[in-house]
Amino acid sequence: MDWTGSFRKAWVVTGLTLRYLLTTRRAIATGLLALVPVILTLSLAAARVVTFDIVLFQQLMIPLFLQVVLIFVTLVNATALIREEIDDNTLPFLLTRPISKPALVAYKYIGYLVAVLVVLIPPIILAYGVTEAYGGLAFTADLDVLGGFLAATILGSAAYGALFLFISVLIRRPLAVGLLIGFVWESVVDSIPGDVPKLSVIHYLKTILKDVIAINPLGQYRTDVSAGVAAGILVAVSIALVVLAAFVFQQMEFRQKAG
Amino acid sequence: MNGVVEAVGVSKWYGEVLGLNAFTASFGKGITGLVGPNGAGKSTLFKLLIGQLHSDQGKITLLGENPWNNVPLKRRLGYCPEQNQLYGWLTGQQFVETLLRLDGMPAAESRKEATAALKVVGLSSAAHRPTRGYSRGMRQRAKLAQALAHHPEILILDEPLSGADPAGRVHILRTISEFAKDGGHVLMSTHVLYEIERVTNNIVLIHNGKAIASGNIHAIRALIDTHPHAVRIETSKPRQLAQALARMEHLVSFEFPAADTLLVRTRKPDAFYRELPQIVSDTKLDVRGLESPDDSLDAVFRYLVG
Amino acid sequence: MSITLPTYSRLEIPLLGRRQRVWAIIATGLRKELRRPAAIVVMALGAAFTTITSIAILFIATIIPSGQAPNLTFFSGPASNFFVLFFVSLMASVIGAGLIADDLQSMAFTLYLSRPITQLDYLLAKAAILAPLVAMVTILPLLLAALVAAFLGFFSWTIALEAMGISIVVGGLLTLFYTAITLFLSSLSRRKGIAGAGVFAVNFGLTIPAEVLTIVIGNRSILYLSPWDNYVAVATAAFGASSTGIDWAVALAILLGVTVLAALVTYVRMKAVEVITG
Amino acid sequence: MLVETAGLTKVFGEVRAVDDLTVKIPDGAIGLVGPNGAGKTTFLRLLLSLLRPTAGTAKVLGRDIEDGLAVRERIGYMPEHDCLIPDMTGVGLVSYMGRVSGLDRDTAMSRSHDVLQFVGVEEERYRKVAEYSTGMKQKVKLAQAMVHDPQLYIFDEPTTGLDPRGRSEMLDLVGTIAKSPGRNVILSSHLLPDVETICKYIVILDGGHQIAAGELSQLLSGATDRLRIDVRGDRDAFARLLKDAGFDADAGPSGLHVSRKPGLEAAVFETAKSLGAEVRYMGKEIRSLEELFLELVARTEKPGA
Repeated sequence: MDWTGSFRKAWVVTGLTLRYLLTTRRAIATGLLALVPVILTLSLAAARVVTFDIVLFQQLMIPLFLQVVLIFVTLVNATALIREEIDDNTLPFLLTRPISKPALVAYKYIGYLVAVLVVLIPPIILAYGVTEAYGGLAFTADLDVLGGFLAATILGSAAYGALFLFISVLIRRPLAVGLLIGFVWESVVDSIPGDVPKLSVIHYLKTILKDVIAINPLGQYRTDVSAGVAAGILVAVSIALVVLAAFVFQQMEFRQKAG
Repeated sequence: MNGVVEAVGVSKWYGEVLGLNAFTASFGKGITGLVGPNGAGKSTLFKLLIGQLHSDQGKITLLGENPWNNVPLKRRLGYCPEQNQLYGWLTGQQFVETLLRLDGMPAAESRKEATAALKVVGLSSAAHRPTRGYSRGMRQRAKLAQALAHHPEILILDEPLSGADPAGRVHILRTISEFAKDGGHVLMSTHVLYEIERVTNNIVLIHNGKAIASGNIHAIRALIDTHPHAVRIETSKPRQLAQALARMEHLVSFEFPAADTLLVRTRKPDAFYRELPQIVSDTKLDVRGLESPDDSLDAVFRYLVG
Repeated sequence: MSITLPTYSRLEIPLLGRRQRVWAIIATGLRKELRRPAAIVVMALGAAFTTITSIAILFIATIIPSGQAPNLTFFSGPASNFFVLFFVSLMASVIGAGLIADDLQSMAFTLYLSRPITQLDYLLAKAAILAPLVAMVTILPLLLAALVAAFLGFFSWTIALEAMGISIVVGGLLTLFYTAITLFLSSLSRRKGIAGAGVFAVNFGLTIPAEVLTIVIGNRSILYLSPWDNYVAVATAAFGASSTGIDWAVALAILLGVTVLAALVTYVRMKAVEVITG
Repeated sequence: MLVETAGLTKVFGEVRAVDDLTVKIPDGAIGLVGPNGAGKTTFLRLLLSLLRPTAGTAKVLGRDIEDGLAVRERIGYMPEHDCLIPDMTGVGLVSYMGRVSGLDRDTAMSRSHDVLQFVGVEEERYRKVAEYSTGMKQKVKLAQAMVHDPQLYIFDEPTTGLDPRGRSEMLDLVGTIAKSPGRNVILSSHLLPDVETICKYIVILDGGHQIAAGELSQLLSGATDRLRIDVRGDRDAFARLLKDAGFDADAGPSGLHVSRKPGLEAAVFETAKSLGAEVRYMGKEIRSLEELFLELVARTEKPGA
């Protein structure tokens, strides 16, 4: 095994993916959406809202950031990785290089993860900073909240990304299915009784937030796993889905569009 | 089994649609031209060779190895797909450079090699423009550059000339010839027969997923020589000439489409051409022109494909 | 096989005008949508669901004793039916997202442009395809609810007819807004999936936080952010019900402003679209 | 005049795609040739009034291109790239395009069947375009350009991607249209033999300028009266013997090239007889459009262009 060679290739594919995701028009759309939390907190501050504090921050970020921004950004980026190259007929350029297909999937996934975190992390930190500054508190005052959200963002990006990547390798119209899962299933699943919520990503993200954060609007959230277990499950599921995607991709054949 | 490509009974189906059907052929060294109508199976063959498709039946090898999911083999081949899409957001230089680095080449070296490859294909002046603004001809050159840049042993080119302007065609063909002269192998497909005749003697005719003729162009010419020909002779005395030619046994018919033209149909063209100079110079008849619409690769293709 | 060439035939009649050309695009587009299984399912589900829930909301309002005789204000309930928001997003992404994006993807846009129509004709035709379909969840349920209520005698026909008139205006406003936004998103990318996801993102990315914030801090002016709440404000005002806390005139201005802006940007963008060929 | 331009200019950013172009193109079958980036497609799009010129004016069929609708009513355009709506049937698409051009429904349907018949799309016309082969798609593209019976046809690379049979069928169709009275054709192509087959008049563009224009026969008439002979056998010996007999023969890749002098033909057959060689072709050496083109373009080639 030639480690320096593999590392170099990983670097190139990751870089190429990053460049694609961050320098094309899609980056403007996802970036704008990711900025909505910051804009909201800024306008709350500007409007001198009395109740604007760290609890409000959480009440705002859970439905907005976790259930809309995170899903949209991961969906649009993760489905682009393989499916758009297939649609655009650019895949042959990569597939005729000495790099195995599973490695390609893995490196692209790493590129994706970096790209979405670049888009998602700064706004959440900024929004948090604005909240604390408005309350006249130190930046470190509610580090548990920030930590919880950062963990949820990172794990959520990993899990949603892996899920959407897998879907995009399996089917031709991944965005439609992704929309249904992301916006419909993930939002209604909480109101289903029994163990059904455990079949969603959002359940584990909320579990983490509930466990990590001291002042918490999720205090009453119904869950029977701890933050550590939830994080472990998300990581395991992400890895499993990426491996599955790589396996399917390895066996796939690529036919150009008729012509 | 020492050919560059060996295929024995290879079949590939897309559901019910035919890709290749018990395709058997062996391609030798140097440039090989693949000729066949649309949908004959040329692109399918190429995709099998670069390991993008898996054959349903039969055995295919490239440089002696099975190409399906064969990673090390990829270093030895360069592929130029038929489609014109590139990564529009990269410049030509970045495009070739990135792909070179995926071959495991260090950054500095790949920059140098990419610049060199773009120069070879004549794209230096546009190297630093985003490829989304490239014309079809420029895209062909960029694709060729990425196929060449890592100095592969074999180039697989799917319609490398389509969309290029006349100057571009000449340039691309010259590049391909030079690559082959330096010991490389080339497989290329094209629709424009007279252009493939300029660079190679080896061609394979594909039709309906099968190789219907392959080998030296002269062997294929021999095929031409055995199928009936019409020859148009321009002469001031067509009837006298017809009388003189009448002693050839293989002639089928004479026609006089114009006052100074004789149209002869023959079953054995090679014999006809061999005997003609003798007769003309013996009878001292004035023959001003001679042509046959059936004496071309185009014609043999039509004849074989029906 | 060789082909024989029939003779080149001439057209003997003059061409029809621009209106018929635009109509051809609309009619063909509508027919195409009405044959697509995905579109049919969404439309049927959407129309049925929103209509049934609207009627239900109206009945519940009349059954619960409020000390009021049935009047026009009762109709603000079905007009702010939350299912409308959901289905309007779904329809916009299933039907609307591909209207322009597909033409850009297949490059058929060039084909349209080579015909004797202008870019504006093209856009108007596309809008005219989408608008009636969107209206099936924005206007139709309100009309049907009023009709059913009048037949059952819950309202007098005068009130019902008046309600239907207002419904057409108010629902028309919402229809226009979503048509413009969807076409704008559809013209941005040749991948219709992204346009579809964009509709969802715009709707839920604005409406959810606005409503959450309003509940938490009690300042209702945040609702101006949400297109849906702007629409509800206009609708309740139009039916004469008590205000939702934001000024209907401002809300109307925001909705119309965004509609016009989206339409304008789409138009400018389509004028600039250049298909690269070489 | 089919097309008349005065100082027509189109600038994209820093690129002057069409640069102060003043041309007068007569009616008939016109070939438009030039290297990639010569501004052909931009020029055609200007004529279709799809682009607004940066400067200058142009008239197509006597109508100013400012009046886009009137111009496009009279033009049938067949773009180079794929442009068909994949989920429509062939006949559906063509009649639809007819209606968008202003035909009524019934006429559009009848015309659509006529033109599909003309281009040779038979039973396939009821299938979806997505399932068509390249050749079939090309034919539907041609049919949609014909449906409203325009006076001017603009063909942008109509034979790209076609196999030899498809190409000759397409050229037959284009040729038939070009020969119809009152119907004009502008054919833009890189395949110069195609242009030679169809067109009587050609315009050569390079760098947004017209570098040559005129009747094809006149442009090509510069060639000296030479004979090309395709010899099967010892070609070099053949050339040597002809030279010894006083003819200036030289052997090239496409055969022997000899200046015509009296007695040449007889000498050719004499030589063939003595060498036992075969004469496969003997005829006038036609200076091809390709040679002219390469020569002209090389002359105007700018460094770094």
